[in-house]
Amino acid sequence: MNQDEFVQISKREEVCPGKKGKLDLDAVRAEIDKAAKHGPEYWRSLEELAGNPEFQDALKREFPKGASEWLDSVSRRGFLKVMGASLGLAGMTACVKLPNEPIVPYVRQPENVIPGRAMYYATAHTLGGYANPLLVESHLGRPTKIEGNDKHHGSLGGTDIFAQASILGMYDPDRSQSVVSMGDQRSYAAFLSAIRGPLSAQKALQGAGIRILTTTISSPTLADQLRALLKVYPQAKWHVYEPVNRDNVLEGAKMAFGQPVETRYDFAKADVIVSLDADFLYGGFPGNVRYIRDFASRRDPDLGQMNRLYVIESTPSATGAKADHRFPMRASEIERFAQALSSHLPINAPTGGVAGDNPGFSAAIVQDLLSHRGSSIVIAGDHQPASVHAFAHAVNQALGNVGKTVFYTDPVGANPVNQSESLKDLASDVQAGKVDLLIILGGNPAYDAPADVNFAEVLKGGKAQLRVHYGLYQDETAELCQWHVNATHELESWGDARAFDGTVSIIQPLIAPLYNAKSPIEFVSTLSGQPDASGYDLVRAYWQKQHTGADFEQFWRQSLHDGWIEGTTYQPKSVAAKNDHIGWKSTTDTAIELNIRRDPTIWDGQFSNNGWLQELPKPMSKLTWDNAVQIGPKMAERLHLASKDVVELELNGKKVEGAVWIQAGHPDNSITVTLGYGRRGAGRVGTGQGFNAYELRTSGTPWIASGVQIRKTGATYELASTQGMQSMDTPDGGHRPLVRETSLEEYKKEPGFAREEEVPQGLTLYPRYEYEKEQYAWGMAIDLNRCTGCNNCILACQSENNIAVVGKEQTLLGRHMHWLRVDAYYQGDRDNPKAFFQPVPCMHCENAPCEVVCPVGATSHSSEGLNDMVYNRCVGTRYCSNNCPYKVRRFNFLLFQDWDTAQYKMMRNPDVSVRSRGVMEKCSYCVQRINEHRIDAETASVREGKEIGIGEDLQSACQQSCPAEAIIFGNINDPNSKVSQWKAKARNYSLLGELNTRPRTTYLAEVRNPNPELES
Amino acid sequence: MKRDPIYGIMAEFDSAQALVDAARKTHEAGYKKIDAYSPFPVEGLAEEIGFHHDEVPLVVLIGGLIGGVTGYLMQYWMSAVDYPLNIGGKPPHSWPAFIVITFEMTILFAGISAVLGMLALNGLPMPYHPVFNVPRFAFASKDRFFLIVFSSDKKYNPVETRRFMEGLNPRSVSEVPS
Amino acid sequence: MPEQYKSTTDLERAPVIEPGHTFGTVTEKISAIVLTRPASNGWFIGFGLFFMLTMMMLFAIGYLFLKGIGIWGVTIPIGWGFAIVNFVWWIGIGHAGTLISAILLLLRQSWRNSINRFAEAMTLFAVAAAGIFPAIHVGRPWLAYWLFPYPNTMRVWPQFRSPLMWDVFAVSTYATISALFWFTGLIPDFATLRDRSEKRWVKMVYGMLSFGWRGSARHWHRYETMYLLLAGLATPLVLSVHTVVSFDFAVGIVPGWHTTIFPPYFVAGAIYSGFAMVLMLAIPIRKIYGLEDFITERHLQNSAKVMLATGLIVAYGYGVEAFMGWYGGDRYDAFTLWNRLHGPYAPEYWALLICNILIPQVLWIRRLRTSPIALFFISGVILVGMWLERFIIVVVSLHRDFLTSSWGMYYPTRWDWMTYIGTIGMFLAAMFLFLRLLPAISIFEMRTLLPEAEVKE
Amino acid sequence: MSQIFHRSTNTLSRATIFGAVFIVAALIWVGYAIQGSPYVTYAGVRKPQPVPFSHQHHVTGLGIDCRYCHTSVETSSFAGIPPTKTCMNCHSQIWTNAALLEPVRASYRSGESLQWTRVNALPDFVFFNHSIHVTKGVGCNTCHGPVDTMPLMYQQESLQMEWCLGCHRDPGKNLRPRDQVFNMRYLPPATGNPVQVDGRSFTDQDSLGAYLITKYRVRVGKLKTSDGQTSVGDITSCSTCHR
Repeated sequence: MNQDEFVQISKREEVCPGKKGKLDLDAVRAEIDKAAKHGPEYWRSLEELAGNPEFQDALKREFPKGASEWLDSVSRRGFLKVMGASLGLAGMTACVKLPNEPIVPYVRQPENVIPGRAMYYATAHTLGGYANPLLVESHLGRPTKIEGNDKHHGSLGGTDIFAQASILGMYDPDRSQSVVSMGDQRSYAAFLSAIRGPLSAQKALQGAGIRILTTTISSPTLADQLRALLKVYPQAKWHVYEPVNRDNVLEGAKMAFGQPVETRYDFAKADVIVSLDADFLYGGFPGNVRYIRDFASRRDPDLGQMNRLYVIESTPSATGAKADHRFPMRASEIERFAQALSSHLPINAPTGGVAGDNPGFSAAIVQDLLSHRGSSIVIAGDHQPASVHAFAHAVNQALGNVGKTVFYTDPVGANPVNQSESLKDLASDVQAGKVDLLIILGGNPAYDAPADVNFAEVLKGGKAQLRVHYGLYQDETAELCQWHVNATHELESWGDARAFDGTVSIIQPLIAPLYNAKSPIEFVSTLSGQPDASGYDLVRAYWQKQHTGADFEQFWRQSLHDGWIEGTTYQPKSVAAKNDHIGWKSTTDTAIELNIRRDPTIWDGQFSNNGWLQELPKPMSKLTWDNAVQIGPKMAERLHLASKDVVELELNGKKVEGAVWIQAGHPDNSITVTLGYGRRGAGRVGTGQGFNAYELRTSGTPWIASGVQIRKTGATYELASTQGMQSMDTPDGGHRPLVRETSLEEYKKEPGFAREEEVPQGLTLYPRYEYEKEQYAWGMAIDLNRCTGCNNCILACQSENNIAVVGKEQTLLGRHMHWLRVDAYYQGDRDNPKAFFQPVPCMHCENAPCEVVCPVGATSHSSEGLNDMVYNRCVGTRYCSNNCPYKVRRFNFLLFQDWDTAQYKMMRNPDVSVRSRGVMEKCSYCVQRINEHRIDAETASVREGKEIGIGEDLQSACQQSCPAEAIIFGNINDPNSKVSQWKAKARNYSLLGELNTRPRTTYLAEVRNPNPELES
Repeated sequence: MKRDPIYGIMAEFDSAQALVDAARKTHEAGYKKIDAYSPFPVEGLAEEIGFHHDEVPLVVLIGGLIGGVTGYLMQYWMSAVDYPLNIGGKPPHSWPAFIVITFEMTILFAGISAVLGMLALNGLPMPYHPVFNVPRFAFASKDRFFLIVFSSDKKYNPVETRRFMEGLNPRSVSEVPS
Repeated sequence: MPEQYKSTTDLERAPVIEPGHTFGTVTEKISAIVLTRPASNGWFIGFGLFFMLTMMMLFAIGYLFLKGIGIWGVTIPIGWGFAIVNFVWWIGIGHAGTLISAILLLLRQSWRNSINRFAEAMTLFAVAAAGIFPAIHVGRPWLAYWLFPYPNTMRVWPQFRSPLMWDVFAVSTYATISALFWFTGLIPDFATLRDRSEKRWVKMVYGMLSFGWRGSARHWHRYETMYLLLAGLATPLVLSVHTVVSFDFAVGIVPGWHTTIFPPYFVAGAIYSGFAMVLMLAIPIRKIYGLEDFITERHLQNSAKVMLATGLIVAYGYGVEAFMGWYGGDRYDAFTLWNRLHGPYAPEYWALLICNILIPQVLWIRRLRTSPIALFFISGVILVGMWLERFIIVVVSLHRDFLTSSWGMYYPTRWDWMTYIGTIGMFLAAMFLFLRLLPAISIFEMRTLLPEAEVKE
Repeated sequence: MSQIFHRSTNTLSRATIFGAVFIVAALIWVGYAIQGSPYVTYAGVRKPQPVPFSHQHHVTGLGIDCRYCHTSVETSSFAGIPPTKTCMNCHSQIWTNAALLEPVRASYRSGESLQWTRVNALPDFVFFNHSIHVTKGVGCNTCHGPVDTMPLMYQQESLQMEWCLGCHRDPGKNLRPRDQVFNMRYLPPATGNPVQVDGRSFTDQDSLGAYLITKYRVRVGKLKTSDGQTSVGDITSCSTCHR
């Protein structure tokens, strides 16, 4: 986006969509009715309706639908709807009479709103308290797409899947739409009067009976409010709990430094990285977006020195896949491994009598670390015990990394307590009847509390007289509270939050709340007796207090405009690690261990009603819609288990059943399950998917439990993986060089190793098109070395191109619709294979096999070499897909798009057709973006009378979202464009080039940097 | 114009051989406007009544040529002239790809013109025809063979001709009212 | 046609028509089936059953239009499933008719005269059954007419480089020509029926259909020229149709499709299955309607021989495919071969080899060649085999192509089966009607086989 | 055997066969005609509007420029429909209590939008951009017709694909100097009516079009093969309008 849009942003609150033109509600209703009746003709005209506060009333009627509907597309609509839909299909053809289409202008058009043009606003999304700085694309007040804030050093343009998918969460029709008490809808006023009494009663008791349970909070404003509240009620307590918490990190820091500190890394400066079960290259890890960028910047064999990554891990992860050396190891043994290392490293840590065994490779690692003092990082995973973290701190200090690659700052969380302890205390207080008023501010403890705490029972017990739940959904916890107050989504509310490095971002609304709701800040302020204060005023007021300098207005606009507040970044503090305090607890335990992990796509369950994330393939297994019992191949063989066998897991009395997934590279004698599934109250998408691993989780062993028993039930359960086969070796013993890889030395010797001999031009009866004579020829290059399989590109594409979610049944049949997929391949020893990621969009072949076979010319080449797909010409023979060697074409076998739900209509990108039943679709290289940039460039050049070309600021959605900068798109006719430079590299190769398809999308082969000492 | 009340004189035979011989005799006797009817194609019968070549092959040839040319030009105009699209890097005028349809169109047109040509030249359909007035003619489609001399023949004379035909020892001779 | 005439006296081979028949008997016997003989209960039961199946097909198609192609088993990567398999299978069957009437006519194989009529009818109905599938298998069937070049306000035209377009033209041409061929063949027999029938309205119907045919020598002359030319045109046509169908695959780049051997061995396969279907129909018909005099052992024998020959060509096709897969050294073709032999669909492939290559070899034995029962069952086996062949080509090639990451499996749904079985029902129901309403054997051509038809110059 | 049919059946039956050919041809033609007819395209159809707004009065009578109401026509894909405020700018002064304008005032009072019926509507899969056309010298009335003489707005052209292609294949015939784009009275150059651009004067559209195509960088290039065949040009590529 260009500068003047930023100027607009700086006048943000005046264009707050909530204040935008109002529409006649009946008109809106009429719109929706028509839209529902007539299908697609209308949805784009909704653009004129967007941002209208009354819209919500119209939305209510769409809801709720049966939970099954989303999952089974065949039965999702009744007869009439289907007819309506096919009418819609008719709308996709030119040969039908267009019905009259209403057009609804503003009454008073806000200044600097240009209908038909997108605007971008800076805001943030929080996960586990950590802010993820964003820019949100908005069409007339409808947020439609989420991108990283390229000016923010915590993002640099990239972002993570959870932030991107949050837009679907915002439009989720299953969100709680009103205050609810004992099952009936109530007004917020009713809630206020209901709570006034208890609060005043507590005044006298100094709030001794008040307990507030929040999730991890980094919002300065909110924290300030809560502290203020605690001043009013000194005896009240503020508890914090989130299932995916960083207690171990905190304890580790305390163990090492005696105080809670946040650890920050600079991977750009690290030559050697040793990860002890830390998945720092995947969404959710604090700072992962920036870390991926820094890490990737050191993976280019042609630029400077490549870094070397050792990963010692239990559950195979995206980080492990990128490792130069990956050592599978049961999570519970990693502590002992660290212990073993410590005796070889210059730290006087107590070795605590290591039970000897000291894997051969450790020596090499130690050597590598020692020879990279000050330029290495040892990083420990969140679920590793405190001692491992303490060990990491000790090593980093001993190697002089602190201050160079490792930094310590104040904790980002406003209330850094041990969360499982905190929840336990709360539970016991309730049981002891000490709690009169329990306010649960976000979170879903009734579902995700540890099994031994069993918070659901605690709530059911009714010992806490008045229970209030504030949240986005009427979930399992809401059911057990007398009052549920519906929350605003972050995209609807004012707020603030800290990024991993402490930098504060102001969260600003992109749209007025769809359903009348309060933001957390507004909610808390009602508790402290100001029910009418607006979130905007509260946040602004807080920062006015903080701001010392003059001209607050300027400062405020600047902060909103940039997306962060200058000078809030935490400065590194110098702390000394007390090595001798490392309290090793390592045991030699040979029982089967159970690893409990956050889910790579739906996290702890808070995203389980998000169709995009449910259908997003998990990075390593490519599973969708389910969690699974992951075990290693060895173990599967020993227990005679195959994927999809249902097994029963038993851990101290608790039992759950789940389907087995055999995960290559998973250590033996170890099981991994992920959290977030088996929800009862998620909504129509998430309810009933998978099994609930919280059943097995205790506060004592939240991540790694020992002594789990596994029993085969004899039943089987379908698991929907989007990838056919995860090996490049075919069953007949052949090998297909799809991902090409070599080691750094080999690469130095033979840079062109990946280039298969090009098929000569002349091998055809036909003359060839001279694209080089055009001004532009679009092409893409993907650097497999940089790609960390973070899945961002998939979601970016889904959001940009209005790609439908199809549900589990359809995914099982292989009908998922992702235009861009990330294939994961495993090579070599199944117990410790090399893993590769390969993003596969449409290759836009110059000799496109798909085009030749289309009988109606629905797919053809543009003069700039785009492989255009014209949905409205497609009759759906599917011949093109059959003839596509890359299988990147997707077909609407059924009516996958939701033509009816008003929320989804608002969410869609108005620049991309919404495809309907029976048409083929595929990656278009984001042609809508190309056209937009072209039109701007051309109008500019005509007006200014000089040639102005399309610059590098034209980015495809996948490229834009990629934190690793692994995808480059641009004009290959311009020798100076980045994509041309990449394609000129020696390791550039075409996938299946031998077919002479002449793909425009090419790959940069993977080069790894193994330790020569370990190569043998 | 007023029609002659008698359409012709018809003799009935009960074998193909008899018909052929009779036809030859009649034709040699100088009757030119005659015709013979049989329940199946009798070899050489047409020649005996002085009918040697038909024009069906010519019609088929022309039809086929038209079909082929139309087929190719249609494809050329649609893909290379009216809206030339770049299909998978193949040029607008990809002649090798156009051959199949050209061939099929040739066959189609040729076949249709063969049938229509035959019908037209035979003057079919003609559900009404004077010969059907003869009751015995119903057997012309089973196992009887007929020879007719049309009243429009120059040499035709109701009495003479009838006597002549009886001389061919047919099964029966009858006048065909028109 | 003296040589055929001789052949009837030749004791070595069975005659094409049993001795003792006259023009009259031939005419009566055949036209009686249509005119006088009452329809048996068996006919009604059979027709009723197959009519129900047709209705089932229509129901399946209706539901398909309502919900979309997704109710079938097709998916990515297997974009084509039963629909195309059945299409190719039916089209193949639809080859025998024209082949018998046209090619055998040119080769002066007069024994064809007694079976060409219903072979042609069978062709028509088979092509009709085949034609259903391309129309309904597209994602938006209500737009299928876009495959025809017609003037439109979009100013866009079909894409003639696509084999599917070639198909459209080939199949519709084939349907038209075979229909004409069949109908013109019927004209003289309509005249016979017109003259034999009692009821006036029946007379009128047949009268109209006969175009007022009166058997004039001139007409016969032109008629025979036309018939011969049509045969001459139909011969390259019938060969081209399955060639073009094979292009649908041969032009694609999918390993297992991209093969130059396809055209010949598709054509051979078509004739193979076509004759199998002819026998499966002829054997019961001659029994039920007592036409053993006209459809004699000779016909069964010859058909069996044709099947044996084409079967061997097909076998050769498989051989070459396998050999090239191995010898060509292309890693994808090599894998396709492996996958057929050992992959998840290996049972189907082995079954195909047994049905199409192994079992038909028994036709070397003369006794089996002449035994109707044996032939009936062998034909059945061949029809199954040929269906499997198309299944292997379409599905098994697609389900594992270039990128291992996008391999998949294909599972037909009940809707696939209902549609398929439905078309068989429709085909047989049409045959039943045909037997009752039209002469199942060409009467006038049978007459020419009788000794009396002979004239000396 | 007696005659089954009357003499006339002969002529009748032949006529039927012969006629069938023409009947089929006629059917195709009718279908095509209906597709292009106003019944389908709405060309020339006046649609019901909440207020009988007269472009003739406002443009010709009062001489208001298009851009006064359609503000974003030069900067956005969407030309823009005036907010009620724009109407009230004047109508708060004049015709303040004309019954006709009550809906407008009501909207302004209540803050509820007027709901117009779109006149020039395209299907959702067609992406038209006003700014680029206006910038490259396509006049408003080239597509919208003589709006200045329309008491009630209607759609001038068919807006069907063949119509769009007509210009995209040969833009020259519709281009005019940029300063004339919003001139409703603009007349194409002719002898006696020269059009001035950059001091040069043109007396025929061909030369003017040719000149403007280069001046305004209209992309009419065709993609060539090495043997000189041409395929679709830049602005007739599918993705120009379909995404």
